[in-house]
Amino acid sequence: MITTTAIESTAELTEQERAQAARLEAVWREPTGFWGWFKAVHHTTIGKRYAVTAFGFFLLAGLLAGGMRLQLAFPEAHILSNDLYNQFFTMHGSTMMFLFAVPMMFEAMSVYLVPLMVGTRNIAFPRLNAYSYYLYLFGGLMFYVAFACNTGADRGWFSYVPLAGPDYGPGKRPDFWAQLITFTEVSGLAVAVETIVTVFKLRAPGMSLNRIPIFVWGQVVVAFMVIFSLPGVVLSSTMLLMDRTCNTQFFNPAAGGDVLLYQHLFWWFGHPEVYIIFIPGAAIISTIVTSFSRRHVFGYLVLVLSLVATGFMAFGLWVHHMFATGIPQIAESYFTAASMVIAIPTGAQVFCWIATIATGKVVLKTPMWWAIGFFFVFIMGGMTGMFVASVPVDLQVHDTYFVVAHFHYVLIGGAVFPLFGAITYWFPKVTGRMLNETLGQLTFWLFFIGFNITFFPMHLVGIRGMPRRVYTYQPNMGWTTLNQVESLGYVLLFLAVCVLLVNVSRSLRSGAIAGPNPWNAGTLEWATSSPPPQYNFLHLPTVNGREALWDAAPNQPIVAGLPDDARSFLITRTLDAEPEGRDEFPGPTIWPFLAAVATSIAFIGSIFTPWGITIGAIPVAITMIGWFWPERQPAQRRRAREIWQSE
Amino acid sequence: MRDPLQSTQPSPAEKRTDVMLWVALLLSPLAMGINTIVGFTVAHWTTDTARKGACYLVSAIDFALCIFAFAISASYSRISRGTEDAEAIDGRRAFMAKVSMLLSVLAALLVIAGTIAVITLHPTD
Amino acid sequence: MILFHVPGFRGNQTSLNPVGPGAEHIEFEFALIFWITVIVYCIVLIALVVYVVRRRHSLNIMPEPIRTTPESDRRARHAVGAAMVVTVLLVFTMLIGSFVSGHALGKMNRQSAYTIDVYGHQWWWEVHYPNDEPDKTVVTANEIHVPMGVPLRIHGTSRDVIHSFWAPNVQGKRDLMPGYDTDVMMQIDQPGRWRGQCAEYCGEQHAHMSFYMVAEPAQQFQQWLAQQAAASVSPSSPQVTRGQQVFLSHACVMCHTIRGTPAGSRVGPDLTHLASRSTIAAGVLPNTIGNLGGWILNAQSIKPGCRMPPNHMTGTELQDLLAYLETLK
Amino acid sequence: MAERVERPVLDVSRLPTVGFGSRSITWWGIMGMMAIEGTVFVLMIASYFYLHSRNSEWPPHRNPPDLLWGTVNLVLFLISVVPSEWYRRRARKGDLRAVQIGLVLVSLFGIGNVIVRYFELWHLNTDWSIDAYGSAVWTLMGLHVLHLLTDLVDTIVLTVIFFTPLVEGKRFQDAEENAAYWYFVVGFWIPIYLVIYWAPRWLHA
Repeated sequence: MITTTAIESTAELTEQERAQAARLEAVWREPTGFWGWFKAVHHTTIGKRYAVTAFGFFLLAGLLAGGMRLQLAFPEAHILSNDLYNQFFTMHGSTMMFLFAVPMMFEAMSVYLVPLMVGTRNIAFPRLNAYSYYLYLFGGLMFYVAFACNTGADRGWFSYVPLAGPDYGPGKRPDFWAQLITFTEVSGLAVAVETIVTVFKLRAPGMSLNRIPIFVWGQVVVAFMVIFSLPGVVLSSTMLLMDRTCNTQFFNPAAGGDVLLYQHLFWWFGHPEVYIIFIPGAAIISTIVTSFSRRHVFGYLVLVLSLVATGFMAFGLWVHHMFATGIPQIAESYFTAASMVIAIPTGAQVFCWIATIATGKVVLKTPMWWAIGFFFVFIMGGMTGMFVASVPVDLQVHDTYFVVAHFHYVLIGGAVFPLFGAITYWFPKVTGRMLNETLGQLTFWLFFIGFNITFFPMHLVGIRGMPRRVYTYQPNMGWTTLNQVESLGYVLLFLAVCVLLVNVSRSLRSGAIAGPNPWNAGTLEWATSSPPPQYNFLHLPTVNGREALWDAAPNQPIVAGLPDDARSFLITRTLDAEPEGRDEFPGPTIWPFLAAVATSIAFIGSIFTPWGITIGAIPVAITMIGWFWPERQPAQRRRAREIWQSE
Repeated sequence: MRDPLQSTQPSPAEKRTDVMLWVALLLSPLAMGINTIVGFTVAHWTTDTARKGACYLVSAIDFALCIFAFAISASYSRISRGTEDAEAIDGRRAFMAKVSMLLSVLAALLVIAGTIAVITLHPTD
Repeated sequence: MILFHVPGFRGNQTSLNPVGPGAEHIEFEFALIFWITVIVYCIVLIALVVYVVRRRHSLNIMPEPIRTTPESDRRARHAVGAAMVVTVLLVFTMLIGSFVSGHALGKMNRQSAYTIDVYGHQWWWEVHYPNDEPDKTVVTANEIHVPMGVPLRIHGTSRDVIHSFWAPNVQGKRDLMPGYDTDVMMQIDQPGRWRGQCAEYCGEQHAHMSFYMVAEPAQQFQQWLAQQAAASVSPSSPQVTRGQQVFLSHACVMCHTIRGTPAGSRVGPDLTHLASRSTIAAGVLPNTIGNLGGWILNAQSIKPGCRMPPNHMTGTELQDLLAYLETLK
Repeated sequence: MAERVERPVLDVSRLPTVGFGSRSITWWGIMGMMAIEGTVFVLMIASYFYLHSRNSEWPPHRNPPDLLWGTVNLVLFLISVVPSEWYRRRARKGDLRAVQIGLVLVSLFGIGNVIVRYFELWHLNTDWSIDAYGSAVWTLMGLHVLHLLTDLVDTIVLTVIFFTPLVEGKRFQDAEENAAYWYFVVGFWIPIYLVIYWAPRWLHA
């Protein structure tokens, strides 16, 4: 099928190409105006919205952390009441996990970058993608509106029963928490399906499994983990809500229910969740280390294996959050085994990154600084992970500030450091302008030092016996000085984020123009202009190696023959990405927005009455039917040109 | 070799190879899953009856699965020896075979770790 | 292991100052993991820094990607392979250490152990010393006297939400859960007051839910137990008698027990020997007359959200009540 | 960068636009949904047995659900596979008439299933608010009802579309995938039927 009809494909476009670009532009243009905003379906648009929204929630949760650090800076302080403090830490944890970390590391990154990296024009199921974003947004807004009305969740980000159950969690606070989970899980699951289908079926020809960029591998592994882990929290939060609103008895010991069932289901999701957050981080580090060591990553195979193995093993760790519940030790020890053995693939990744650096040419730009910071912080978190993996040691450190230190090292080290690296790395692609290098390094050093001042003392204060989730402590416990040091560290973290925001807003207006590939990197998103046009690529690319741009043959073929009067795309085979079919993406429409509004009404309604879901299902069904109802003109156009597959 | 950019169908023999590679790849995670989840469930029973036999049986089954996965992937890896794992199609098969070999080693380590726990600990601990 | 006896970890609520075999076994595994991870951490990061410095490229533009030589890749492969072997060995060392200490904790003698029942409440601890003769069962709160050097079987559950019983100098924590009975073995070899605190988030006053384990020689403990088993002393002065009347005629009686009087409710702590305890409100305040008075009048200002309501009484009534409570040694 | 390179073109204009099974991306989407919902079912069944392990009597103080209506529904579900498979195969050939007939038949079966399900719910011999057993039975049942209703609405809407002039290759893909989803609904009824109706009888002994 490769013909020799040659076209020019370098900096300057030919007349013919310019006409093609204009046609694509017309077909792919997102609707404008007020209502246009609600109709947009392109993955770069939705991806940017995910990123901005998630970052907004990150800032909110960061401010809540500031409130907590203020309260804890003095023993028996009354700056926040106990009630407010309990809401603060619950909102902080829930926001960071459900409204920042997963939507940012998985949804935003995956939605924006994966289609570009695999060389296609949109994400699979773009309307579902828009719907998932609105649900996420509405869920987050609902959660914070409830907080503003003094109905903020206050039972911890895990909402254990019976504390959050009908008997000990009066009011509507735990219900809002449970429905936040419902909102975010629907959006997470939708993006997981989109990501898997995009990567399995929409890759550029030639991008066989062994050539998929590691970042994309990471997102696929995460997508599978989301699919198999989120059902755990779907069930636990639904059972919680039903216990509270419909009088079911799942967690009531007096009626044959069981409080540990909740924990099993919650952590079936909760532990993979940690890796859902960390794996994209690791994949970002692989990408940055490759680009800034100027060589193909060392041990591609091992890195992919590590991501895949971590994805599987993450499902064998959930009981290590329940070591103190009195489960028999032999049973718990299987989870000690898994928790420690999972360090082996992670160690393999670290060694491969160091080997890449040791055999490459290291360019110390800001993204690489964040990667180096990641090594210092994340490895420390991994090491303290060995303590919590051991049943006996965990019995001492579990639910103390040692664990708080551990998971902030793991999650900030494993997700926020790579994320800030990713922001500096991909900002030019998304906006077309470079971030300021000096301000970038200032952010890094403020954040790195501030982070360690804030969180390192938590190890010590935890060993000295300070439990988590206490709104205050007594002056004679010997915890005061360490807590004050931690609170001072927060100030540096706060400044670091301020500098980042200044840098972003300055660069958006007056940053240096980036050009298509400012880092001279090898993956496909750098093959198109910055920011990418709505159709992503003028010519769909083909791939000849792991770093598509570095390995491209001088006469690397391009894809032609897709009709440019529709949002066409190419379907390729899962294993070897040979072309196997064509299809069309649906265009912009208001229906996903309306469906998300209807769904939100049903979800929020069910907080107040069990009939919320039942009656709310009717508008949901109507909007869904409207969404899926075929449009006449495109149907006729497609029917006229149909080619059926030969069996 | 088939051209990866052509839309030709893989031959039935190639399809069989790919299916076997998938099987080899997924056997080790299956072993890991059985080790942790079934092992965890059975261990409760071990604690009640003070007999460790069932736990050892789980380990033995898992270990057999790992060896089986390793054997399949090793045999395919031998066929594709000399192929760079960044090449198209045949390279992809070599890649899958190697990943699945390493995965079975990792799964075996997990099974061994679980078995050490059963040996060291007493049911009443 | 000696390193952990640095002054900072000497306190009466730290896991690195063990006073019994349980915490000692755990400290052993803690130290094992500590030394392995510290050494590995240093080596890995020094290697990283050395390579970054050595391979640094000072150009301000991004250089073209390089093709690595098979020779350098082979060397890197050997180095990574060796590092992986060491990693696996170290992981298994820590793993076996963990199982060995787990077994050491598990095999503590259950047969000859002295049993104490602990019940978690929002936000205090109810403590029972069971006796074959039910009327000799001792009930107290938040202060657990135990005989030194004797294996203890702490049997517990929760009366409401999940709590976690944790005195770090003595033993690791154990959750107390509604619907579950749980047993944990411990032993204290050093006399003293070892502080513990609820470690599972249990609501509004999770922060103020501590207790003391008071370890004393066996004989002293038996004396204490005998004294606690007795009913409360009868009022011996008019003021104390009036104080008892205040107790029995106010809301106090709705929640508290004082053995030897009609007050017999189990909602709040047993006050039969209140004055013998050194703190009130689950370790929040020293047990002084002033604190007790403040607590009775408005517990909500000290421990907002706790189950103890504010009590309205005149100054004299309060004086009398306090005088009475002070006699409950 | 100014030099101009001749690049060959990979012409894809002859590739099919209508593909079935793994060639269709919506098929993959449906597989993803099934994986999610299947995991929910599996975890719910696991929760049922977990609760059983925490209760000495099962079902506590009452009779297991009556067998009749559940079994009737099982039979009905299994028979519905026949027309479903028939129209699924015809859809791959683009046989409009067959798909129309098949969709109408399967819609009727679905309505029948819903009616029988109504009687099933009256003969569960428990209530969701009495104890954890009741909650688990009703939740399992509720999950399946939810899927049954979703697929029924989906099938009816598709049936209507197939009688309009909007039919094109994509709709035949939809029809094929609708049948696949129906098999998921039918397939998961078998373990759920066993758990709800037979597990209490076997575990009771």
